[in-house]
Amino acid sequence: MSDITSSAFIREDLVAERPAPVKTTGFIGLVRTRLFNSPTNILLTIAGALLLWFTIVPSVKFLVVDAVWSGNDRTSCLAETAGFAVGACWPYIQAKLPQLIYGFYPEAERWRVNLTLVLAVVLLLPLLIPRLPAKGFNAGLFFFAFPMVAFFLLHGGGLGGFGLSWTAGLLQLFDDSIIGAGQAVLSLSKSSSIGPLLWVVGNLILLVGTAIYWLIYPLTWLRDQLQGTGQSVWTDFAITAVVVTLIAFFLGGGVRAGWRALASSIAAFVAVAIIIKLMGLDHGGLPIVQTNLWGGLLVTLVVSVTGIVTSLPIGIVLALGRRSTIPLIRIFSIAFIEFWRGVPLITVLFFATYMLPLFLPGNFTVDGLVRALIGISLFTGAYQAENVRGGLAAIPRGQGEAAAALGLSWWKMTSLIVLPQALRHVIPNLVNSFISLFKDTSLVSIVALFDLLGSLRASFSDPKWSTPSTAFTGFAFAGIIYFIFCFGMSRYSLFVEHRLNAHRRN
Amino acid sequence: MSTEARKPPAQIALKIRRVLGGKTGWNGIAVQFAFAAILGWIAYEIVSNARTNLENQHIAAGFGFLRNNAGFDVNQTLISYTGSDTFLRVFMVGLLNTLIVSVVGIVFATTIGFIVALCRLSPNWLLSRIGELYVEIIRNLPLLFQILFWYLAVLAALPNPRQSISLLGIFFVSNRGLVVPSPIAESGFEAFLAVLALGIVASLALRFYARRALFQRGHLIRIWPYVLGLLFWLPLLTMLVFGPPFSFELPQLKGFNFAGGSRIIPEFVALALALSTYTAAFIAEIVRAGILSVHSGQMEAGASLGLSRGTTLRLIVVPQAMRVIVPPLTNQYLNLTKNSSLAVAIGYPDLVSVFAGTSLSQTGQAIEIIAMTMGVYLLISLITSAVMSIYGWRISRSLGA
Amino acid sequence: MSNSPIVKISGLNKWYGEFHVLRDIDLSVEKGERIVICGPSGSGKSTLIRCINALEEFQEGEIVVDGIELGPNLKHVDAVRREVGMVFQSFNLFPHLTVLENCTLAPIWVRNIPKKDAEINAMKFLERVKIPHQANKFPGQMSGGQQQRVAIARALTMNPKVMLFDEPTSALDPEMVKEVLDTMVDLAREGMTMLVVTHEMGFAREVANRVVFMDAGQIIEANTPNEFFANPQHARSKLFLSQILR
Amino acid sequence: MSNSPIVKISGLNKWYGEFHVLRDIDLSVEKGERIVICGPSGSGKSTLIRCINALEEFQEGEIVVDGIELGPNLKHVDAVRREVGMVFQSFNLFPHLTVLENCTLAPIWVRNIPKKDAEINAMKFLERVKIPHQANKFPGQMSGGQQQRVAIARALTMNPKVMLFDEPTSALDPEMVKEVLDTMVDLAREGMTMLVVTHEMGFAREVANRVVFMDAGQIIEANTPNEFFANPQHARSKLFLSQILR
Amino acid sequence: ADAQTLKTVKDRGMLSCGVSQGLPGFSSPDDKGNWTGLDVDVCRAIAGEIFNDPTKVKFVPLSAKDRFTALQSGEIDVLSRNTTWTISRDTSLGANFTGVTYYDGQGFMVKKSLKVNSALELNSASVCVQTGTTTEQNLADYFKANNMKYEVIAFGTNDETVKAYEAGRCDVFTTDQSGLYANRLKLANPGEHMVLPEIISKEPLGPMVRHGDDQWFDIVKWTLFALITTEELGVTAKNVDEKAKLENPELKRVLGSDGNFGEQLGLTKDWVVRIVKAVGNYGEMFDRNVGAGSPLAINRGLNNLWNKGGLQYAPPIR
Ligand SMILES: Nc1ncnc2c1ncn2[C@@H]1O[C@H](COP(=O)(O)OP(=O)(O)OP(=O)(O)O)[C@@H](O)[C@H]1O
Ligand SMILES: Nc1ncnc2c1ncn2[C@@H]1O[C@H](COP(=O)(O)OP(=O)(O)OP(=O)(O)O)[C@@H](O)[C@H]1O
Ligand SMILES: [Mg+2]
Ligand SMILES: [Mg+2]
Repeated sequence: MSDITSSAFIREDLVAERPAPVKTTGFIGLVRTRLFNSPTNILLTIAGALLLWFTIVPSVKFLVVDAVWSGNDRTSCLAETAGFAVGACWPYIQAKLPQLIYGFYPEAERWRVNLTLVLAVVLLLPLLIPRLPAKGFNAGLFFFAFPMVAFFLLHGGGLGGFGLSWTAGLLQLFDDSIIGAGQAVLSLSKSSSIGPLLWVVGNLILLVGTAIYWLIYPLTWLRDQLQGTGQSVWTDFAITAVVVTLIAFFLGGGVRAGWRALASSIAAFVAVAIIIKLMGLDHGGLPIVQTNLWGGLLVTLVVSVTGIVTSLPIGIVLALGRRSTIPLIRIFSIAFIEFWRGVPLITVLFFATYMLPLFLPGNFTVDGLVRALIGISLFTGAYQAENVRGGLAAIPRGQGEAAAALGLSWWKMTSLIVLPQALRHVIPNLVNSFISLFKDTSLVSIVALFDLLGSLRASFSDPKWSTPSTAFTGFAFAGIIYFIFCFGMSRYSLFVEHRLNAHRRN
Repeated sequence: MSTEARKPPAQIALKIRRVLGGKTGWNGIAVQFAFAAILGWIAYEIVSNARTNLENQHIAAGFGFLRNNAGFDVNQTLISYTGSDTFLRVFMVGLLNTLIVSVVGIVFATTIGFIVALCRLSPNWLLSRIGELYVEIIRNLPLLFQILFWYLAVLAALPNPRQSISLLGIFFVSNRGLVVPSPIAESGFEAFLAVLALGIVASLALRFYARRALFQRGHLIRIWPYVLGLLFWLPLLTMLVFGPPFSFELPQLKGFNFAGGSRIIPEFVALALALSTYTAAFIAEIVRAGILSVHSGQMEAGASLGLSRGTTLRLIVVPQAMRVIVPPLTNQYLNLTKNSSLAVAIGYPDLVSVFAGTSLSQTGQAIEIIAMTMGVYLLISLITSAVMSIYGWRISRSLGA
Repeated sequence: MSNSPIVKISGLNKWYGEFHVLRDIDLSVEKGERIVICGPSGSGKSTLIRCINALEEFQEGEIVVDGIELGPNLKHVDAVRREVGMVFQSFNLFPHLTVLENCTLAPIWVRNIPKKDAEINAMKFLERVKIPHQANKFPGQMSGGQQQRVAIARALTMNPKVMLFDEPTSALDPEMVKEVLDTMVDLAREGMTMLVVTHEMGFAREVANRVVFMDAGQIIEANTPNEFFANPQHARSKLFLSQILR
Repeated sequence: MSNSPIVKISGLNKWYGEFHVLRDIDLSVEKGERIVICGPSGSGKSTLIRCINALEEFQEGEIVVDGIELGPNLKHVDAVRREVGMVFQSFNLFPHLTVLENCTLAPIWVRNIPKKDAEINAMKFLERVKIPHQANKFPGQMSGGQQQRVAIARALTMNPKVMLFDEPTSALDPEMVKEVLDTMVDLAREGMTMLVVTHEMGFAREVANRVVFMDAGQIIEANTPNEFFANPQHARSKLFLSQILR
Repeated sequence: ADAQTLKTVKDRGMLSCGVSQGLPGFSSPDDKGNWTGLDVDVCRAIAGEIFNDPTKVKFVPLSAKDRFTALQSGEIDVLSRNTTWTISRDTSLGANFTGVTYYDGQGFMVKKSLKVNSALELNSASVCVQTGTTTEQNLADYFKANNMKYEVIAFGTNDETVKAYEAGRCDVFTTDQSGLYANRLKLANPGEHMVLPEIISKEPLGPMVRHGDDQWFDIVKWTLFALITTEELGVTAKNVDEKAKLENPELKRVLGSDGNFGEQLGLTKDWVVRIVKAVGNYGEMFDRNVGAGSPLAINRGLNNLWNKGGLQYAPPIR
């Protein structure tokens, strides 16, 4: 050993690496360093092990060891017949499985549900795998084409018209309401002290209404003519296609540069035509299955997927509104967001289910499932708005300035530069919202929609399967399904987060 | 030739335009008008439709119904209530039931949440895995699912009152809930209360004194033995002197149910249990993130100054972690309060259940009742966010950001 | 037409709240002229240049770019921005787009040029800044100098009549400053009209027609570089130069 | 007593898992000695210095600080830490406390000094690092250089016998390096025993009694600064110096 | 908007009918979602007379507390869901009862093992009840009147209430007697439970429609009367075609070959034929769903025709 205290020291031969005197890696290292390295830790380890022992062992015993695997009714799951204390009663799940998945969806039509599910998976998987190309196209298919196809597949029914008829109908509705308002004011004027003023206002509104009526008259006339012909859908479709395509062409830059818009418009319409033809939407489509027959996992998935697809745009619009400099829009967005975030979802569902119809015109009914969907979408939309706002705030100011300096308008800047980056930032938060949305769908069972949990509860009251372990078995089954979906999503969000972070680092 | 700084021109017109229309000026005003028109139109449609619909159906409008007799009973009331009380009273009963289950839920959720967070942060591998398992399982199952599970599955597994499980012969668990002895004040009650209050005040004073002693004279005083004495031994002593402060009315099986004692209904237990375990999983993650957000250098800096581990935690790490923890924690408290409305699924008489549920179907006045219910929740969350933003503002000020 | 200046600023005044940042600025820039703006920090150089591009509004005065008037209430903003390219200190490339996409975005969406043509055009400019082979990388994968050159190429793809540079080299590591300055010198040689805020006096000497010295929100001195560096007139300019030229 | 070294490290070995970070370190530091430790990144400098302060445990060897022994299983940790002050690269000030509170926390809670006295004492040290007027600011309101000087003052308030510095200037902007180094030079002049990990060779030349060069977890060379810089013996030291002195 | 329900129904091509979420004998779905029961048959009868197709009904299962809102909002056209006729419901809810399909009264069910024989022995019991019902209010009145204490546990749906009773959450389950019998079938061991003799209230159950549409009100009301009248006349689903051919003046009036009563209702002349073809007469309906021909096996009792000692009485069709 050289004397280090002397001021000069030079190491002649380097010390070689050698293994540590005690093992600190591998299983033994783990046991030594993280389980039994101090008296307190030993105690904690023992306590933990006991805890696990008393939870895992009974669970496994219930789910597997003591379970009954086959049978036709409750008797096979009773201790008297089985001869031992029965755990899970799996034949009950087997018997109720169709109900838990499809609800009362007619047996002969269930292939439609399966097909929709397959379509969803086929479209969703490539969207989730970051390596695959053509994300934009794929997302377009999933977010726009798929919901329509799924609607006609699941619900059935066909089209009575197309774009033109719809536009005409919508405008007419609007006009009717204006005329209605005018008449209301007129009738008020008879009893009011400011009668003459109201009379003038009422007549003015009526005048506007009548003007609009004549303005849109060609459109409504055309619609009525179309509806008269046998081929209303196709004629309407053709007219709509031509009009929309032309508009796209000229807005896209006309002869100079509009070819891209032209081509994509034509492609979109051809795709729509193929779908209409394939599903026979022009002559009634598939037999209608009313939504009150839907149930089980089907409803859970429909509600959550619709919620996911619709809440994001709502959230984006609200988030942009909240950052707008236009006072009314900002105030409205803030009030809207804070309102939905401040009330429990269940009251929102009550509101949508029982009060929405009171606010709609008398002859206008909205399907029960759709009402719940509206409530859930608005509710989740408000939460998504806050997520998106976080993302927007994280974009440096320079990005917007650079885009402005290049001459991009506010809309283009927002949609091409700001939003893509903002959304990328907040994917984990968005996915977390989706997870809570998926879990929250179970609340629709309180407003008499039979989702997975609702169907499960309904199946509990079947005396044919009433045994002491029925409820536990049902909960175990539904719990596993919920867990698989939610856990899958949360893992996926972690994966995306890691990828994003890795991307940001270099 | 340098120009002096001047005041900016007034540009009043521009400023007005800004206020009215935002950055885009006239365009903004136009957009606003269009937007206001659409909003107005929608509002008009809603009001006029609701009016015609209500008129057609002869539904009475207004809040007059609140003074009518409710005519039904509620099985858990914190204030006295009978079937002949008014709907307003029902509203209060429901609100109080919501608040009590929320408060209990919050207390337990916080406790469990901190414990689970500590487990997850524990150097013990097994314990941190168990914590993780808990969080992952609980977070990924719907709350309603868990409420129903605790209520239906577990309730079904409990015996009826005649065979109830007795703990020490004074607590009884059955499918009617948990029956505990109810305290009845005795002669020593006042003395006991007085001494307890004294103990608490003295402990606080002691803490204050200890701080001062440390800061002014450099005396570090260990106060916990004294506090223990004040809060535990002293009341015990008074009990010996003045006799027991209260006796317990023991529950006894009589007829169908237990007579005497206080009963906690299973709906409450299931709801509070589900709410607190569910929220605890989220709180655990928040606490963990908060503690991890305190840079490890802070702990090291404390250690290198010679501060003990406990002192470093108490004076350095926890205050910093709390800043990160408190805002999302409040959010969770709010969520828990809102989630307590799921009581309606298991028949616990909370606000939504007895007011937006039973009262609504007895009176049919959906608009008023739903509006009142939503309003209450909205009020709670608005007040909370107001308090939170004040808190946030104070923090950012004290950090000098 | 070529007689009239391409950028003409007259009587420009701007306030941030009560703070008078730009005071009575008059400046006109002829076509093909290359102006370097310098001055101490906080003197309002960035603000001036951002006003020309309508990134900031101003309260008094007038800016005319290529015959288009930009008044206090920002009319014709889009028209002006289409004629003016800008390069920022912090690059401000779009991180979610590749280099090529960065350069084709504006031509496609603002000028409605077909994607193919826009890409061919963009590659031309990327070659000019000497990074054509990096076209498919993301900005995050490139060095600062390369990013700034992409930013220059991106501005050029819109065929601006005037280019504005706001301290294009000050966020760069020293090794990279030169590659960016070289690019800018090339650009100047080709006759581009340029307004450059910079402290790189070598660059000013080499390419500027005129050096404008600002302080406290006003133009203190404007002169040819030779005159300005050799013989500053104003006391503040002297002080400033003594600090900056070691 | 003054004969025996104030820090004596012998046969120190440390592993991170399988990785042998510190190998057979022997080093003793006399009272008043100022040692600079340098070496390439990852060579174990920080680890060594953190072992002295018991922030890391080690598997073999012994560290004795002022007669107190610190074995592999970390006995006497508190006693040692009370004698040793440490300054970190990233300051590690407590952000929720004012500068003054940062400096009085440990004296009050560890040494049980009355608050008044602790504050008077702290102000003395804050004056020494030349920021007494900032005493009531929060760390977040100060520049990096000021923060690091507060960190030094904070360590000094405990009257340590040895001060450890782990790259105290490497997280600072160049303008601020000097103010911190000046503070450290002052400290050295006053006779404080110091172990400094740094790459500031100017500082090493000016104040160090000895420069210790580490690589791959071992001390390769230790010598007076003059000798070491003028005439490095070991191949690795030569290579390292050639890189670091331009 | 006054007289539009019939038009709305016709336009929709579907009658929207509110029923209970599952009460055997009155309205309950099987595993495939086919609805059966007395209340269900009323809906089918209405659909039958309008569309001549009893399957054109969309059944909307409603819990007790949602039912009126659903009716008010127009989500359903008729509420046929064991609902008690009371004055407050008739007046303040904006709805009208159209008649009585089943005369009922509230009763109690207990486990036999409790060894209780009368409702008066129920002091301090826990009682499960469905929320938002008259039952809930009757219960309060009854226990108060008899000076007994009790604990009420109220649930949103019938199934939840039964489930809680079965799980032992309460000692007593109370609802209309018909409901007690029906729900007893849902229990795992029906034999272990008994219905107590006391009937504590009058519970006339019947369909409900919205206020303000008299035409629709008439249609539903006279559907019930037609069901009873046909039973009086011995017209059944099997023999209706033969009966229609008979030259009996009353039969001719009722079955539509004489007079235009159907058209006056806004329907077709053969409206009664359509009804009977759809569901049979009241007696058949009763038998099939709750009476002797069903697992419930409830006696006709009060629900017999007026001329057989019961209360079912229909005004003449003329
Ligand atoms: N958004 C703003 N609000 C208020 N004051 C501002 C704003 N932007 C800049 N300023 C102030 O205006 C003055 C001029 O800023 P400007 O950025 O134009 O200076 P500069 O000459 O570019 O300086 P540098 O060389 O540091 O970039 C500075 O005092 C600055 O603090
Ligand atoms: N907690 C740890 N776990 C595992 N390895 C570590 C840990 N901390 C440091 N190391 C490794 O130990 C080696 C020595 O680290 P140390 O920080 O002491 O180096 P250093 O000489 O201070 O380098 P630098 O100049 O970069 O600060 C490095 O290779 C590092 O990767
Ligand atoms: Mg600047
Ligand atoms: Mg280091």
